[in-house]
Amino acid sequence: MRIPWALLTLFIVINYGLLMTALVQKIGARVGRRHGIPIWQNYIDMLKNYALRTSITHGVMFYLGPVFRLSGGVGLLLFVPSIYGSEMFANFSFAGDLILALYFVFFGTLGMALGAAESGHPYSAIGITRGLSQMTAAELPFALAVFAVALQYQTLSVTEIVAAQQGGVLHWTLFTNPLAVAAAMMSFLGSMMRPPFDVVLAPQEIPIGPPTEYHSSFLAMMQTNRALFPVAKIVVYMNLFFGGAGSWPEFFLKVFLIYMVSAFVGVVFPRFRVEQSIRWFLIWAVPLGILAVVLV
Amino acid sequence: MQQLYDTLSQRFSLGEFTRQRADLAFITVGAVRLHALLRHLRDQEGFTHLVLLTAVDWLEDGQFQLTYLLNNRAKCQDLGLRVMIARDNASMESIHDLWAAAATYQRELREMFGIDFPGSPRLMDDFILEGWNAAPPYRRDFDTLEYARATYRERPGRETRDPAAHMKQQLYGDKGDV
Amino acid sequence: MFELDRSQYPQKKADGTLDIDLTSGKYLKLWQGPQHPGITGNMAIELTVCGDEVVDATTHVGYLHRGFEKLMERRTFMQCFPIVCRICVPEPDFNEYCYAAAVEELAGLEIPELAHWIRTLILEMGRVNSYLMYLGGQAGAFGQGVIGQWTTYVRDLMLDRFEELTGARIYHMFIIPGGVRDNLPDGFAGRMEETLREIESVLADVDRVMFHNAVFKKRAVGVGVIDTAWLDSYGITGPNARAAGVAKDVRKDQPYLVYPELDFEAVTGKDSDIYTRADVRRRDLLLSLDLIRQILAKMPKTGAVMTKLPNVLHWKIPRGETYVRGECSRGEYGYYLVTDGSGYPRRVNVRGPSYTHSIALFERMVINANISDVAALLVSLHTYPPEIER
Amino acid sequence: MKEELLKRIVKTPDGQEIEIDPLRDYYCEAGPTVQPPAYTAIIEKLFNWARSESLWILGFGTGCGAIEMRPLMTPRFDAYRYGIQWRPTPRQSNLFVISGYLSVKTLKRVIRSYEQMQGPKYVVGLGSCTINGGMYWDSYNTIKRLDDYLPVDVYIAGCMPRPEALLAGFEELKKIIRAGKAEGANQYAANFDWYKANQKSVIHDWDMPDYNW
Repeated sequence: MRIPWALLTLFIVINYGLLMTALVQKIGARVGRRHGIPIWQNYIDMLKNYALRTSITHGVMFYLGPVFRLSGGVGLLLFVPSIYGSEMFANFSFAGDLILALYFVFFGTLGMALGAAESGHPYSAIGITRGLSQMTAAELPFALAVFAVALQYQTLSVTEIVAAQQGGVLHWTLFTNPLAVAAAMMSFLGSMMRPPFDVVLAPQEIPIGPPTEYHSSFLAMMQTNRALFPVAKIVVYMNLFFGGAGSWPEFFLKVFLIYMVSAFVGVVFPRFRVEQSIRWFLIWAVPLGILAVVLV
Repeated sequence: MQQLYDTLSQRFSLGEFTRQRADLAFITVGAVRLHALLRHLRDQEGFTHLVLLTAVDWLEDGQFQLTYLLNNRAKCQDLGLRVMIARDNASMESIHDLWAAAATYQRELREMFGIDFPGSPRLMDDFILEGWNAAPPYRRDFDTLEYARATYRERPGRETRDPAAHMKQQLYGDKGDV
Repeated sequence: MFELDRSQYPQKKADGTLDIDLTSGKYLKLWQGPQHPGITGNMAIELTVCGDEVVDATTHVGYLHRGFEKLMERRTFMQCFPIVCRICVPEPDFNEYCYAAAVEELAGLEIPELAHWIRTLILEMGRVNSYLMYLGGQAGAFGQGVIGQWTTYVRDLMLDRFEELTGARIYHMFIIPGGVRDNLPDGFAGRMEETLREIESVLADVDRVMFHNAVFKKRAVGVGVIDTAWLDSYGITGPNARAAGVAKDVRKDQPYLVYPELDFEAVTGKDSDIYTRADVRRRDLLLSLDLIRQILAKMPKTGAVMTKLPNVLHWKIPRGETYVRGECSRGEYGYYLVTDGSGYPRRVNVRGPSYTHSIALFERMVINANISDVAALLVSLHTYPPEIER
Repeated sequence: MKEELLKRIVKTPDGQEIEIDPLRDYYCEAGPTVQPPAYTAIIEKLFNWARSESLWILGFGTGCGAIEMRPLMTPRFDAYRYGIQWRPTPRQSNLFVISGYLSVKTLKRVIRSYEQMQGPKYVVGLGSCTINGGMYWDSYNTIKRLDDYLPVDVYIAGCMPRPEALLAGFEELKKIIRAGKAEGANQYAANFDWYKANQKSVIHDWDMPDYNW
């Protein structure tokens, strides 16, 4: 009985992700005094890309790149409980799911690296080297924060971590372990591909990095993932640091607010060069993470 | 400017002097003395800025006129040096050792006029045109309209009129009702 | 640990070219452009990179070549007037002014006082447009798209003023040999004042978000330094030279039009990096706004705007040659005009500031830069390809 | 032909010697084929509607018209409202706006970019100079009729066309797409030889394969 419910979760999250990214894009457009795209634009773009008549391939890995990317997003979503306390939307959460989630966060990027490298475009290769080095630096504080949280609650199960945070806002990790949350949120900025950490895509330098060669249904698949993956990642953050969600409305609200953190920072900042961003993570985020682990 | 011309006139055997404006003059120079004169003007007289280097095709005289325009910022003066060279197998000494930017001008002149500047860097690389197989286009004997007609298909329906005849027609007309 | 001095790397051969074996697998040839969003206009840069570092660069131009100088040789002096503005799109008025002034000088025409003022006004308005484009482009090269949205918004307001005055947004065709086409419309000064205020308020935002932004400073400060010794060798003019501390401004050095009657000082910077160049242009933009105010306050309100021209169909200009220059937003813009006594120009040569900036200078300064900075470096020189190849 | 495109023997880092022929090795020889609308009418209609509402423009400013593309994408005109947006790579874009005159040198790059786009793809010719040469009718370096070299869906006249004209042109293109008449890619494939002959008659140094997707 779990599988249909998991599929329902997937369906809800993809639709929510599509609408929310459009909404955030609209908000960004308003900062630039524009009206912005229609809220349903993402659906049309996806449909258009699936409907393209021609497509070319660069080899097997080129096909598999978007598949890996999407499975990274789907896996991350399905092994972490979406709604706390709900039997239906607990997905495939199990005792050690925190470690699996950590792995899935990185999985998509690795798959993308293999696929994009196969396309043979120099900009893809440059984008991947940038992406992997920046991703590694950004993952470090997140991993430290996760260790701190795991130590704090003495468990590796996301469900139990959420359970420990119930009973009022002040029980959230945000307030019980602010250092870990600060480190993790810095890493969050880095992994959302928004300025100042979007040197991986950087249309003005390496248009547009790893997905340069992707088109038609490959691209549509990656668009699906682009709607799904941020939400799935935010679910992990929400569960670990912001007390989880007890119902869908609460889920939507919290995901939107956490997403807005990166959008808010991104809209007014230029981008770091890759070595500058790595240095930024190592100087600001990693010490916070270490401190969080030490202090717990 | 006149003063400058008088002092340099003997040493570099300068030709005709034309005073165009208070701050702009043109001097005709022999091709042999040009490099030395440019170096002198740059190092001694303060004409440090090479404004432009271009050519004029005097087809009737069988000559190219090269114009080196220099600017003296301290005195707010411009000095144009005219060098006449033969049109056939046109060749001129390169000045890229005086101004690094001159190499670009010389590349353009090689491509658009067919003037050779031996020793100038990347002279033979394509600069503006690519796969060009007709005469250098800025020469007077190259007819751009004829070339365009022969190469590119035109869309029918374009009317071209001689401006003078057309205006006459418009103003006075056949019927006199305009 | 990240900023080792690698300026001696790779080795150079005896003739000064880099000793690079492309088949060694150590280097990568990377083309940026012509289809590349980080390139200003339509040009291409061929980079040889080693890791993240550029070791060699070649600029390729000619994608926009229409052969203006040839086309003008087969057009009468008046027929040349509508096509000259098409040489440079973001600031077409300098072509019109330089061409008109050169023709007037050789034909011995005196233009009315009021036309001088209106010409100056138009040139300054064009400069504002061009700088607004630049600010958006510079921020955009660093990935800060919102600045481009704001500046293009106010640029549209300035284009409205242009439209009101000349009837066109981009190609104004207003500065005609012999004067200008028309006087200012009624109430123009008031509407211009509103536009200037709006531009100033947006510039204040830009100042906060762009020039006081830590990330922008981190990317722009100390990057792309132009050595003062290069200035003459590479023919650097305009804001690029002023950012290096040399007050090279044609408006001050060899004043034309009504600049002697206006009160201003050339804007200079001293660090000569991307940040300083952007800052010099921002202050120059503020100066232009001030100059527009001064012009509107000081200019005569009525009078003739055109001098009497001979019959333009049979207009012959005696043999002569001249060079007319102006200070456009990118540097020294000049027209070299040669006439031979016929009804057609013998030769027109356009000296665009980008000619030296984007080829000789850019190829030099991009060496040892990070590939992330290449687009920003090119934008920071404020080059525009059509004036290179015409 | 350029040196790097010639057939040659290359020594790999591990000492092997391999022969490479760039024009054959780096590109596939298969030409374009006509791609029929393979679905039932109603699905094709839905797809055409989606295509018309999601026009991704290739970010390639080929001429001076590119200057009006910026106001188009910014607050005053904001084409994003109509589903129009920039893509920096030809693979992902399906609308090629030829923004003004094309010199022969640019035409070569335009053809390559066009062929790399995935069908169905559309071309909009912007400005009088793409229609009949416009201001540059007697220039030796610009082409006169764009539709000789690429299948054009919509022309927008003017020098230069205002952003309002561009928006109107895009609306017109949307109507054409929705009516299922924007089959430029198929037209290109069907008349491939004719287009190639035209292209090669002006591009004298043809140093690329005939079709380089």
